[in-house]
Amino acid sequence: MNDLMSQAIDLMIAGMGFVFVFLIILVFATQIMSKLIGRFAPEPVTPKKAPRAKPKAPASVDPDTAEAIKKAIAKFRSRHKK
Amino acid sequence: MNDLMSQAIDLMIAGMGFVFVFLIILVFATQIMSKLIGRFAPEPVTPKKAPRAKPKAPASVDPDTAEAIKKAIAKFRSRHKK
Amino acid sequence: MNDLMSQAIDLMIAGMGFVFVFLIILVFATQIMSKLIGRFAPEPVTPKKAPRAKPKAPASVDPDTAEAIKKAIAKFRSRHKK
Amino acid sequence: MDKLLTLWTGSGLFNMTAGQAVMIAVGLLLLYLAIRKGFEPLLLVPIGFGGILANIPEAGLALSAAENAIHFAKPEVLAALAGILDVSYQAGQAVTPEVVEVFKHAYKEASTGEVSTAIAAAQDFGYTNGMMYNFYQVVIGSTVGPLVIFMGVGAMTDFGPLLANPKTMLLGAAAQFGIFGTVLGAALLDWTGILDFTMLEAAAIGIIGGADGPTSIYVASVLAPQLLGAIAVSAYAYMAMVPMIQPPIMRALTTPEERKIKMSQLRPVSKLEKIVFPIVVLIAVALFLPDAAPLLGMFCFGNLMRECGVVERLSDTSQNALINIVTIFLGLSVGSKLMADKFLDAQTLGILALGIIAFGIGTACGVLMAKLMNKFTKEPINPLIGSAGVSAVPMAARVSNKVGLEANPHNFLLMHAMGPNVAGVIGSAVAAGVMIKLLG
Amino acid sequence: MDKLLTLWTGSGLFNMTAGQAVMIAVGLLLLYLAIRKGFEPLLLVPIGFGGILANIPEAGLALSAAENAIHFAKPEVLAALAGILDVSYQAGQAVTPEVVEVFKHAYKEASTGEVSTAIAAAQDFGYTNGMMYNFYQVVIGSTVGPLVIFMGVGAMTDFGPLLANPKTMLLGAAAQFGIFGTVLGAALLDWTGILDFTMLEAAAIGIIGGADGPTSIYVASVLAPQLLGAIAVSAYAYMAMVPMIQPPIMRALTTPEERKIKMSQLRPVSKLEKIVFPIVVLIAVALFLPDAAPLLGMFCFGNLMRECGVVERLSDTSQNALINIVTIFLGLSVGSKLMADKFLDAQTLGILALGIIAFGIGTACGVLMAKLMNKFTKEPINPLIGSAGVSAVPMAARVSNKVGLEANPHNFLLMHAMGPNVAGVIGSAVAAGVMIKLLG
Amino acid sequence: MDKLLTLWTGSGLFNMTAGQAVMIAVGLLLLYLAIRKGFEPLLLVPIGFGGILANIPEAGLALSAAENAIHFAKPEVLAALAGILDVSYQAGQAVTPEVVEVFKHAYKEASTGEVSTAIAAAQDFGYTNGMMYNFYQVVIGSTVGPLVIFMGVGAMTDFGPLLANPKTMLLGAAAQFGIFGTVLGAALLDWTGILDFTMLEAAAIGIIGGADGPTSIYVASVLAPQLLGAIAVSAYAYMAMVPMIQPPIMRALTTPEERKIKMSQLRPVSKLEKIVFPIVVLIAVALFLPDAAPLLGMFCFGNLMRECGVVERLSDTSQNALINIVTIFLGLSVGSKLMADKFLDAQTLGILALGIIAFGIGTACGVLMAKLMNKFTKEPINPLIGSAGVSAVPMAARVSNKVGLEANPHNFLLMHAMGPNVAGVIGSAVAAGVMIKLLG
Ligand code: NA
Ligand code: NA
Ligand code: NA
Repeated sequence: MNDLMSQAIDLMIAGMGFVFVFLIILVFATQIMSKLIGRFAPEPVTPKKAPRAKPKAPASVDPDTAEAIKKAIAKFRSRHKK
Repeated sequence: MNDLMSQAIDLMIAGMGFVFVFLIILVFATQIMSKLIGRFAPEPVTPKKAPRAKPKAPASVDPDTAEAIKKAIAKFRSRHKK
Repeated sequence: MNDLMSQAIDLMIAGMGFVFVFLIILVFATQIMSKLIGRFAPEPVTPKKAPRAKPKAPASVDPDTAEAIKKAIAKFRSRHKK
Repeated sequence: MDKLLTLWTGSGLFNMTAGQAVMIAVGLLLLYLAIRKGFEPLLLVPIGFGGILANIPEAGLALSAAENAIHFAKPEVLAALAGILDVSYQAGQAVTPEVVEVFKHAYKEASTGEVSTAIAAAQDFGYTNGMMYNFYQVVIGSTVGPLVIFMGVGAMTDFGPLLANPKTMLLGAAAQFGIFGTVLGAALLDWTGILDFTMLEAAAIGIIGGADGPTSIYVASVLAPQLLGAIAVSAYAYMAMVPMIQPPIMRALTTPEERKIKMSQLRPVSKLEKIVFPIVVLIAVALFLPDAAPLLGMFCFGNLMRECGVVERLSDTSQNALINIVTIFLGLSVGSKLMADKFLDAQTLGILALGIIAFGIGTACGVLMAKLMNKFTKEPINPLIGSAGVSAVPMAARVSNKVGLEANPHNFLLMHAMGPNVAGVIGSAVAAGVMIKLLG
Repeated sequence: MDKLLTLWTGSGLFNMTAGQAVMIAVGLLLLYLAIRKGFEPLLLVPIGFGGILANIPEAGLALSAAENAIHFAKPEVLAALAGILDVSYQAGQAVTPEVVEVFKHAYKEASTGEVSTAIAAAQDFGYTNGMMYNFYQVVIGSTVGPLVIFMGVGAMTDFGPLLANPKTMLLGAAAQFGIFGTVLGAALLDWTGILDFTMLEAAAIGIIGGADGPTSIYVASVLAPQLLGAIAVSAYAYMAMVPMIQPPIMRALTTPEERKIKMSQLRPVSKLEKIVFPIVVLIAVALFLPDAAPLLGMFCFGNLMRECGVVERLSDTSQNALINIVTIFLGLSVGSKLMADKFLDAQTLGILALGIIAFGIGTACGVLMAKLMNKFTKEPINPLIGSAGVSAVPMAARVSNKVGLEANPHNFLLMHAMGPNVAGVIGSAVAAGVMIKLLG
Repeated sequence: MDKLLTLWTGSGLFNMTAGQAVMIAVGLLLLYLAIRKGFEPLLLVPIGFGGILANIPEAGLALSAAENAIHFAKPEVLAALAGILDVSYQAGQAVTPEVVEVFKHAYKEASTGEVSTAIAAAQDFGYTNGMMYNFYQVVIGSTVGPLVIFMGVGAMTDFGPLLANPKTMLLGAAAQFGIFGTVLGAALLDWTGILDFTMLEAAAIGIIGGADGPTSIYVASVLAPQLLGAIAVSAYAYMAMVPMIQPPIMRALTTPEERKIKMSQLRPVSKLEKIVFPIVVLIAVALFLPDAAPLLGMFCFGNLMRECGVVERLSDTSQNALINIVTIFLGLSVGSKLMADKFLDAQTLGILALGIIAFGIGTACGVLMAKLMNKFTKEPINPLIGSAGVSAVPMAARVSNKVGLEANPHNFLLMHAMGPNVAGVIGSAVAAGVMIKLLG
């Protein structure tokens, strides 16, 4: 086994070890954080199905509204023609 | 009184003097400008209550419109269900 | 005729020659491309009157829709007042 | 095992200094004030977060490659830097804390050419400029950040109320006493031996009294970059506290009758006047104070784009995408100056104390000037609009309106206060130009 | 008093030269044309404003730190710069206007390395690069500004009409005679001794005939940066005047019958053709004219983003926020080249005169080429669409349509003219590549 | 004639090498995959197009001024560069291909200072940095591009599902085996003599397993910039292929019963928890792994802007205009590394092979970890959500959902899979920090 191999194994052990240690700490820190907030600053909950990425610029009118508007236009036009 | 103090006093005199001179000149320049424009290029006035900062990008639909649309949707849906 | 003149004439001959050669090649390449696509990948056509530059960010609601909305608002308000 | 040890000895927990811990707490406090208390969040969120980033031990995010190399102090690297920075250090010599201090000091004193040579040498050894060091150099070191923000502010400013009543510009002039009075205050602290300030530092601190974020950052970056962090934090924090700072001063200096004064309605202003005004300001700057040209030039350019009506695309972009992008990086860059060794200093306390005095003096002088003007003008001026001359647009104008409504619930001063309010922006920029001219 | 004197001797009124006053007036004229007359306001508002800023006396906004240091000419600073710029000046020597001229000339002739060393040295004495000097270096000096604008233009361009009738590309080729004819004109002026031009300058002036802003700025910045201001102003001004310049030429070269020619309706073009076309252009560039690769590469990239349908986010941004941001700084940067000593020169008058000739020749050759093609093709071509080959998108195509409607109120040429119109953009970029290849 | 010859001998057709032709074909293939097959088009369209641009013969768009000067190899220019790069070449000496190779090699080995001196010297002879070389230096060389993208990704990420069930973070940890397993794979290829890799290269290749574009580009640019092109292409291509790569592995490692496991509904998460979480992550980074601070710092900053609710302007801009602008130039910059001499190498094949192995290992370890956790926790965990730990947000979470629906059409796993999915982003950034710490 050459030097590169042993280095790669060392890196794997150190790396995976550290990734797990870090994320386990983060799990605990997060749980503690949530408990503290639940106890000292309980809040009205946010709806949990918030979409992951909602770029707001292009958003203009939601599909439902658009549909309704189109119906309204159609109706308006048909009336107007009469 | 040390050197820094006397420098600061000098700076205050020069600075406030200059600020006033500059803004007084600007007051006169502005008044002359307004008079010249009023005489040689009178224009239909703009509404003076223009909001100070109106970022246009996010603006999509004004509240009134939105309200109307919502009513329209509600109506459309209630009809649709029947 | 000085050196600059003869250089300018040279540049004109080389330049216009090259511009024509390049664009003639491009005419043929484009025609071949269109024919190949027409034969091997015919597609439903796009409407050819697409506007040249249509910045999409500010676009919110098309004029037709806007008109309909305004009518809707007017109607909604007049009903509401009653 | 060896590698795990490297990770541990390189960790923040192992290396954190008390100063860094305190500064991280300061960053968290700024985030709290911004998010929960609504203190100028657009700037204080990035500044607070940037302050935390700048104080992460060993990460060196706010340091140049050369400073990082000096921090890690490998003998062969120091030997390479010694020649460039003119430090007497030989390759084999032991690396004591004193030696590192000598290098740090030599780096601070080095010329522009030496600094870039030292950075290139450190890069050859694998050190890199910290992310936030780069942000600072590009956004603030080049002065482009505050200027672009100022352009955006110009594109958001409506000079209509000022044009309808140009005399109120004098209120914006009087409020600049806050700036120069504070310079005097800093000099006084120095004279009494409480704190040490140079003239440049005193002037940079004074600009807090301008109550204008980009102007403060611009002036501080030119005159005293080492104080930029404290000055910017102080400026934005007190701007957010204007509704608390100003009303008592305003009430103390006015009688209830004065506060009830109704002002005559503003005349309508034509579109052409609004288009020509920024050009008039620009020409006045060109004729009388070229040193205010970068700040007021960009401000007037933004305003002209807004008013001229033919470049709406550009005006919109400078009010939205562009100003937002620059704000993000400007905030982080200011945060990079919240490093423990620069911020945790008695000077910072002095700056915070002087900052609130600056706002107080500015407010008082604005109100007193309005009272003075009232004696000479036919049309009545409500002295409450004088306090809006400190700028802090549009907060100070709203404060004038609110205090006015307390005295008379039918007296709306908002539009009248907007005149001195935007005049205060011009006034501060003029004051900044004077200080840069005389000291820069 | 001393300080007030400093303010006065540093003011614009005290220092303004006649040239600067004239240039400020030129800047105001450009603003007037842009705002009141609608002359390409997106560029001419920033250019005009930038021109005023660049000519504010003593502010040195368009100068580098070293140029500012030379302007203020302190003996110790000049002594430091003398070694770098290889000027024979000794520390004690008197600073006469001649000495300053020698330094200015040496700076202009200095190599890239010497310039950056000189700037670093000047910065150590407290001088800074002017705001607009920085803008110019970043936006135009790096060539990135015009290229990003060209990418945005590509993202706004619909090649549909050209793909429906690719032969009209030849009209876009013929109109480039405007470019090379103008080079010949400049050479003629030089030969006759009326003005002095080098070959590089003649070529840079010729590109005005391309009737394409970013292409003109790109070529001028590469071949003759000292003329950039005059060339860009000339290009944008004449583009705005296309509706005045072209119609008389178009009418003179065509009979009423020719102007009434109806063209057969354009065939529909498939989405895939539109996607593949920019790639075909790119490959043609790669095979035949690598020197046009930056310009046409970015143009095709923008167009591919537009047409491919899977990166709408990027296409939108390059048509809006990005192009707007770059336009603001590009305009200011061009304005930085409107300095008195560079612009107020007989050359500028020559450039303005040659510019209008360039547009005229291009228009005429486009129309004549269309008449020539009409003799060889089955499908009739209305010669009025030939004039659109100069580009000036979409103004020139609208002019073709308008003149056509005068002859026959039911003959809409707009879509037919869009083909040569966008071909003209490609043609100019090819011509630019040839000139850079042969002269650059 | 002479000039036409210059045009012909300078054309692409005359100069194209086989390698360049192949690379242009590769660029076209990437465009095809992006546009027709929908492979991560936001990145692969610019990368593919950039790859074509970088391989245009003679244009030298991806080369520095010095590299372009060496390519054209004029004796007087080489003589000037010889002194700077420490090559023994005399002014009169014949320019053989070997000599050019010597210069190329010397340039590659030169120090930062020598490189900038060589570029300045080449610029004095009229050579310029290629457009894409500039893009690369500014966007990737400075590391700012990937970091800004990561900030935008942070602003688009909802940590709600992760906060509702923090234990799933361990799945995001386990999936990082893909990274380190691949490093081992690269070392194995080196050991068996199939390919040559250094440790830095092996680590940079491993990061493909992180399934995160900006992280991969950041790490590759720090550890092995010469492999950046192949690594980025590999990372984005396999991310697009996640719906093909993962399902077979997921099915092979789970029983139908396991795939049917219903998970209990996620608890609602309060707004304050979402605000505090990025700060908790930041502090953990500060305490335990400062080297991950740039990546995770910017990520957390973006997320804090999103959640804090008081800087919506900034959050919107970082999710739209800013990330789009940076994406365009990041893609082109990555494309600049697709040059024939760097990409057409057996190493690239190795990287492509190792990349898919990386994704496979990551997926498998995530699933196995979920099965393991299922034995120790009360609440049931569907092992299918383990595969989402590789990140590739949100594709991998959708794959978990889809495979789950196959087993039980009423079992929606999407929200449960989003937890490990975003944890995978943090995990990869931590792994990146470890690798940079130990090797960088
Ligand atoms: Na102010
Ligand atoms: Na053209
Ligand atoms: Na990952």
